Amino acid sequence: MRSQNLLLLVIVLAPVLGSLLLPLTGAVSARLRNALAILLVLAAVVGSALLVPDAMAGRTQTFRADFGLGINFALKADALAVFMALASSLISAIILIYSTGYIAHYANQNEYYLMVVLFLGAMMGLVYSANLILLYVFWEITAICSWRLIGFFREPMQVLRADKAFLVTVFGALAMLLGFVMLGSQQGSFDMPSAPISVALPAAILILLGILSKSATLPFHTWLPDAGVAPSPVTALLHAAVLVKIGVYVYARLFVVSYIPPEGFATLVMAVAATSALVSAGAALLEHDMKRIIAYSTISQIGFIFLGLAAGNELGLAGALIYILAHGFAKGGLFLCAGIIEHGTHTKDIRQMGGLLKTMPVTAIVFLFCAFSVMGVPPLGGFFGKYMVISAAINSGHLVLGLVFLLGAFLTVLYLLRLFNMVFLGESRGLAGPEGTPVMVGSVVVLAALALASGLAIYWPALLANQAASQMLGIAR
Amino acid sequence: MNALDVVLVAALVVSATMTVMTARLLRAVIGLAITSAILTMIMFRLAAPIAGVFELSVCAGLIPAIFISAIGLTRRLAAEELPARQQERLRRFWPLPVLLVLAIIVLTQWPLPIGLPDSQGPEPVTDLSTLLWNARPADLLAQVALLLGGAFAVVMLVKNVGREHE
Amino acid sequence: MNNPNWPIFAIFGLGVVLTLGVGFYCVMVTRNLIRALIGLEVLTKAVTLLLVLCGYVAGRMALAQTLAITLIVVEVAVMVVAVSLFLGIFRRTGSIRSTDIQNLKG
Amino acid sequence: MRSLLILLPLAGLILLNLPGGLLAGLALPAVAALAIFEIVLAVYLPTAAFPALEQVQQLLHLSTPLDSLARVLLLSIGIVMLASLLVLHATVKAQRRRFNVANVLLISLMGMNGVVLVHDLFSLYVFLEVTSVASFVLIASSGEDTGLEGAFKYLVLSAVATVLMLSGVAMMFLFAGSTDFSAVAAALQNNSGQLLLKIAIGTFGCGLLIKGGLVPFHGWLPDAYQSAPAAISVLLAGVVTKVSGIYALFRLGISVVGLQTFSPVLLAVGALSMVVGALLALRQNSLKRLLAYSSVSQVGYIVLGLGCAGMGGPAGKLGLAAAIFHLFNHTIFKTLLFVNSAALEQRTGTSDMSVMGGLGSRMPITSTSSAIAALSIAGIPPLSGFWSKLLLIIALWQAGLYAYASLAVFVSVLTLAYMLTVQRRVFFGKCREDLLSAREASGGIVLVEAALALVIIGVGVLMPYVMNSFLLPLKGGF
Amino acid sequence: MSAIMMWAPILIPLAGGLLVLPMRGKSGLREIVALLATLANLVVAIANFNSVGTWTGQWVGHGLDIVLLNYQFSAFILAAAASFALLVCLFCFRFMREKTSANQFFAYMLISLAMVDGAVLADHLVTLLFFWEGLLITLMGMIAIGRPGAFKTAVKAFVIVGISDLCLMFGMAMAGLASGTLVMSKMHLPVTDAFNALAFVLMMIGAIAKAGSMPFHSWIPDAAVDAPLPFMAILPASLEKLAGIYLLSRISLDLFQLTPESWLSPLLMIIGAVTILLAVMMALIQKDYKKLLSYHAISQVGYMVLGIGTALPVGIIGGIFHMINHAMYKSCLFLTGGAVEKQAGTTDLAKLGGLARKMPITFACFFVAACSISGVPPFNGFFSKELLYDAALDRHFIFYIAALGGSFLTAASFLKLGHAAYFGKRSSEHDNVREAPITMLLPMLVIAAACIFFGVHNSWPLRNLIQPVLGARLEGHDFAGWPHSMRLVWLTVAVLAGAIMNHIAGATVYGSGINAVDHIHYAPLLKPIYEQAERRAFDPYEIMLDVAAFIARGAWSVDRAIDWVYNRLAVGAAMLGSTFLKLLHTGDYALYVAWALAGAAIVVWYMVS
Repeated sequence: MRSQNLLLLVIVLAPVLGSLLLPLTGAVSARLRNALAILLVLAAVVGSALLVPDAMAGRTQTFRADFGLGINFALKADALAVFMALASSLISAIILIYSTGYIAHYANQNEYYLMVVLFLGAMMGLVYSANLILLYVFWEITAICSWRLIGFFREPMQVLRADKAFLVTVFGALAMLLGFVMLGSQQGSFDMPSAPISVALPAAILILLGILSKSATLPFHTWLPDAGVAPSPVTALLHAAVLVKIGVYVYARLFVVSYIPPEGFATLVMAVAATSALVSAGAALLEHDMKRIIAYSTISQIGFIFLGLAAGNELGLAGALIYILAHGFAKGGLFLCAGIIEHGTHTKDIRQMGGLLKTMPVTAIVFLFCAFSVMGVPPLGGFFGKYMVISAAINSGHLVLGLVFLLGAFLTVLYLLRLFNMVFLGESRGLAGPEGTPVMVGSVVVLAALALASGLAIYWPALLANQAASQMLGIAR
Repeated sequence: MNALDVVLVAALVVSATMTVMTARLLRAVIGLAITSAILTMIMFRLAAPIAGVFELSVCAGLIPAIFISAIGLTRRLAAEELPARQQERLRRFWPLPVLLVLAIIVLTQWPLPIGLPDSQGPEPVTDLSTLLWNARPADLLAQVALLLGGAFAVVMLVKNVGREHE
Repeated sequence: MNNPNWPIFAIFGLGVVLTLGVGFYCVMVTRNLIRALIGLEVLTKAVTLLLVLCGYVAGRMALAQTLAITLIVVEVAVMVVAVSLFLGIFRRTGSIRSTDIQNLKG
Repeated sequence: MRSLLILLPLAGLILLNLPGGLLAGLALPAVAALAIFEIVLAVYLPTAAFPALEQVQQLLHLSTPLDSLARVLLLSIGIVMLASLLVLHATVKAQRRRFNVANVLLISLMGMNGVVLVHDLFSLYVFLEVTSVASFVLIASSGEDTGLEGAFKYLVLSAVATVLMLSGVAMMFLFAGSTDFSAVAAALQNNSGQLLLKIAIGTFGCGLLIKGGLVPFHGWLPDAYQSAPAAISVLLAGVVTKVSGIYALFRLGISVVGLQTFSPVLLAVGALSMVVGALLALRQNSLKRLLAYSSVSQVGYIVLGLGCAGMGGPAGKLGLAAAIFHLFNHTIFKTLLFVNSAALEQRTGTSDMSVMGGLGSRMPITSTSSAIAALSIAGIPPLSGFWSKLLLIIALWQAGLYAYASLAVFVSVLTLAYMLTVQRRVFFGKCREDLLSAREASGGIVLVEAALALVIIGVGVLMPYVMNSFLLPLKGGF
Repeated sequence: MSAIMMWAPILIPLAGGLLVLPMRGKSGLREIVALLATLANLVVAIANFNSVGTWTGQWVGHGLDIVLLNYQFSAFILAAAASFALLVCLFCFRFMREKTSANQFFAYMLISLAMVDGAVLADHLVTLLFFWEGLLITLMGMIAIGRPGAFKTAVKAFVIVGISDLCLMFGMAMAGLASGTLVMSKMHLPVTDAFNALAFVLMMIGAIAKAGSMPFHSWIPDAAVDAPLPFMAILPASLEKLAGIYLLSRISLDLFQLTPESWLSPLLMIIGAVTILLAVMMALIQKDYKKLLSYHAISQVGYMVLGIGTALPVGIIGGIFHMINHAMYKSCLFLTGGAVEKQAGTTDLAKLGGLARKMPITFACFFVAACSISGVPPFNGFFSKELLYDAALDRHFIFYIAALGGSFLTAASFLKLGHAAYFGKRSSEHDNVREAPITMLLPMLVIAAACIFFGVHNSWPLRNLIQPVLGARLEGHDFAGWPHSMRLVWLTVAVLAGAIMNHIAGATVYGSGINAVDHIHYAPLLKPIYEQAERRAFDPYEIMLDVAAFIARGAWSVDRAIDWVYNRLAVGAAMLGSTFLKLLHTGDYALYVAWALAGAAIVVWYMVS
């Protein structure tokens, strides 16, 4: 077995198993625990980064152990997986570092770190998984983690929201599981096929339900804004970097790489995504809760990612991947900024805020830059993603849907600037929190810098994304 | 069809009906004993004398005794409630004879396709004690356990409860 | 119906069915716990009869008697427990009505 | 060896009650020793290799006396008995009652072992009755009026079940001339069209469904579970109903009747139980009652798997494997949940969830283990419950029972919903003011909780090995 | 042409901007750096002037490359942009001295310049879009550093321009699909079919919004008040006009073949005509120096759009010529406004007066520029307007009348402005007002001179800079020199004379220059409309926000309805089922026995049948 294959195993198992050590470590020393948590996540980052050369060369690493009934422990690292793993683990690492500042004053920290690292580990497992059931297992582990994390503050409303998120996503996941079972019965194994095979409409729809629920897309989206009651690093992790991307990743993994969806399926997905993008953008424009606005924004942006994936051409796939990356940085930054603001002002209601530009200048600038990226303003990364997915939609002949997304993009500009306006500009309404701790501010600055870098240095991520896109479509380079 | 059989069955059913319908609990228990006695006769008729003896001694003797003592412990209440409940019980139980008659009519007039097995040859073991002791030891052990269970029930539910009250 | 024992099976079988009916009716209808237990006893009678009858028809009287004796013993044990429970209920609630043991519901 | 399982409890019972009470102090250790013996025996009994599910195929003519199904049950009985004892030790302090309960536990143990081991319909009935009688006494052992009420209802329904079963036994006896499983099975095959035999199968099956507490035969079950003392509800929910209802049903289907004859009934009853139980569990204030309805629902899954097994073919085998697997899993996590409830009862004095809240911070191990059990019961991977449900769904799907498969999938959402309700109302949240002084439950209970939680995680995570050793023999059919 | 020279116009200002950005405090270094950067940029622009070259670089893949093309048109725009940047920089040398945010201003200005240079050099739509939208951030930044509260205006500007840029993006993607390439010099699309027409319209929105045409204009007057004044001179007055009209010309001439027959041509012309009239009507009634100018910055765009919209060579030439002319006189006008603001401390016309004596050079520059914008011969504006009149009349006389009416009002409003600011009664506060410093005067003078030069010697810019843009489409015409049609010239002169008479009459009646147009302001029909307009009732931005709010409310109700399904319906249904089942469990064992027997009966019945 080549070392790369073992590396794959390490990337997945280090955070998953290591996370279980964290509560024990926490009993000894909080500092040690934090360090170990960051180390574990960094292991995933570095490990995935080490896989990049192979992925770029078009080589696919695999690790598998057969267990019968077609339920196998099979990992596979192609360019898509590596890209996704790298993006999500990198963002998670930054969020985790931020957490050390944010979470330091709350109870249940052991559980927090356990869940976050386990979450990331499950994400790694999901990304590299090459077996439907294995994927499902990791999928649900993330659901468990997000359930505990959303209810972290333990207030009744938060726990209720956590339950809601859990139930909705599990509902979708179970539908997906049924779809998997149908696929498994069809192909005799739960391994993802190496060459794409066609899938029947019922199975495709069922799997789509799961994907939509996880990605918080209409009509399964309302858990996501509700989950804004979670600690900000968690919302950043869930909404921005990792959780909601699981859905789009699985869409790419299943319906682009492994299976050929039935005729018209892609159009259906696009239509759903368009509705989702528009409805959530509109809702974001009326919402008063800062984190809910950003959450709605996430729902809306996920629609764009789906647009790129469903367009199905190389441009769209690469665009969606770049979008995932850029949106992860930017939205992560936005949520963490929201966290700093919430930390400072102890409210999330933007009607009570105003004039925070004076007391939180760095946060304001970072917020603005991240918002720019989400809006798609160059030179930030979001620009390329947005152009590519819209262009791909037009190229695939979905002009009208593209126009709907254009409207969604308008609204994006409006609600993000409205948010900025209400929070940072105007007269202060008596709430003037201080800037966050250096670790927190540093983290958001890093995220903003990454958002900027993902645009300025688009060449390198684009290389990997393009490799992934062509590999997904089976085009030899 | 043997007339004796019909009489026995009729006696059994009537006795059972009277048992459940009679007003006083004490009479019901006596009815139960009578039912058991009739059953004993049926067992004799069906060539099961030993089981019949058990039925007579245990079901016509022991169980009514248990019931009577229980009723004795609750007699005061039963007597008080009797007149008030009589009307209600009548309302509850009057359909029973009607239903029984209906059932008899239906079951006798509507021949069910019931098949019986052919004769299966002689019984391999006919000695009752061999059967009881050698072929079914587990049942015996279980019976012991059951009786002990009954004893513990009395100890835990009757004796202890009384003690707690004192 | 070719079996020579058919008439016997038919008449006693009818008796079993009717007795079972009586017992079930009693258990379901009565509000008096003792009477319910008496109903259960009637049911047991019917089942004992059925067992013996089946043994008779099958020509397995020894085994049938063995089973019947065991059944009677079991019956006694169950009734002892039942009466103990009944007494317990009576002592705790002062009632022998089934309507008074409906605290567990929903 | 296996006769020891019946003899030893009885011997213990007699020794403990020797005049003078010489050995009375050893009651609890004695039961514990027997339980451990049973676990050891179940795992290491040398007559057949443990991962012998291929024998399921041969079960219709039952060449070996102890198949893996029985073994799984013995293992469950041992584990749950041990858990129940530890809970008993923690919750009942009065020496006399402890002694009495331990004695009745021995009776119950003997009864259950008998049910698992016998190969005779009438003996099965007798041992079922032993188990039931012990259960009545145990449920009422607290002397509370609710306990008496629950026990009495159980007794009435159980008596009805007995009547139904005995009627069936009698009619089978009529045709077989014996009550031995193999003889009855042969008679059933030779007289397949007989009305009386069909009625016999129906009534016997219904009797077992009452004992197993499946909808609509379940009326007694929530009352009995709710009213039983903590240690007893652990035992009841963990094994008693499983052994006396579900195992006997398995046995009837596999060894005697042939599952295919009544698999539609099992499917319908299983599905009904699943849905009704889950719905009823949604709105309960009593944790134990909720768990009882949850039991109804989960037993529905098991019976659904059994029904699927009746469809025959490779899917049927998978379904049977899934049902057995779920039976075991359910034993473990339902026991754990009831132990959690016992822990709560120990510290709050009630199982009423409306007076609890936020105990997670006070009782971390109870809370964590309860969350694990809850997620497992809802079929969330990577815990054990997921795998058995997954296998069940795959089996149902492959057997062409699409509607049942979908139903099984979506009842999981309801399951998760009520389990999350428990988590929310009891553990997850801010601690109530009046509960701030609550502590973690006593050592024995915590030990049980931790051990069972580890079993759940272990079976879930090490599923590959469980699959290799336990389920792979069926792979040929996949 | 070397890659370095190709990139220099982008990189030099960018580097300068990034260098200046951290220079806080009041050191003079940043001004010097900025000046040097703009100077270097101008040098490069001139050096590149006659060279043609391309540069292609791998970028995102999928044909999304960086392609730069330096050719005659872009070189011309680059040079113009570089000149204005240098002059404004020079002006700011003193003007921004005391401002603490000057480092940001210079940085943003330089980066803006870099972005404009990049957009103009780009020969690939995505490259263009990258630089084009990059301008957004600096635009926002430059407005934001104005007076307190300017950030809101910055947001408004950002929203308007950002949304139009999204339209541009969408149009580009469509055009890319239609032509199969994103390289601009390879695109030649007819606008006959609906798809291409939509693409054209969307790209046009991006272009004219950048230029500041209606209905994308409303941030400009706000910015005039809130933003630092040189911002107005550099961005809305010059760089954005250059870029916007450059792109409009490119899409009309190269990317799409806009023909007079196409329905898009009248569309553009209508936009132009409406912009001219409405904006100048608003300009007429303004009482603030900068705000008045800002409305003219909108109004004049109308001429350019109108000209290019005619799709006739004379119109296009006129439009581009007007673009460069407008950039000159409007930046000059803003600079005079800046000088006045700096020296007199206010731009409120009611407080100003009689500055001609105090600031004669400023006034002279103002005079030249005002004559230019009013189209007084022989200043440059006259010549470009004459070309436009010619083209408009060629298409339809209604456009001509609109354009001429615009000229009348323009002249009237500048008479009012000049009268109110530089003549009339002198306010005592302004006794110690002195002429602006030389670094401020110099740019104004240079531009004023250029205005005269471009007018008197219009053949140089037309023949060297503008007519080559059209290339073959010029069909051998030469528009240099005196206008062809004397009839139109006389009409123009008559209109100007009318404007002067109107002003004299108004000033006599109302007694002051500032009120000279009150008879129009308070005319029976116009008065309520003006009042509404002052309350921003017609602000497209506000209307768009209302529309967005309407959409948002719809979306919100959909969202809430879906949430209701989860929170109420699903939960409620489950609870209802649960409650119903709970009611069935009465606790009566007899009932349970009945269920069990019923179940058994069903099962037995099933088994038997």
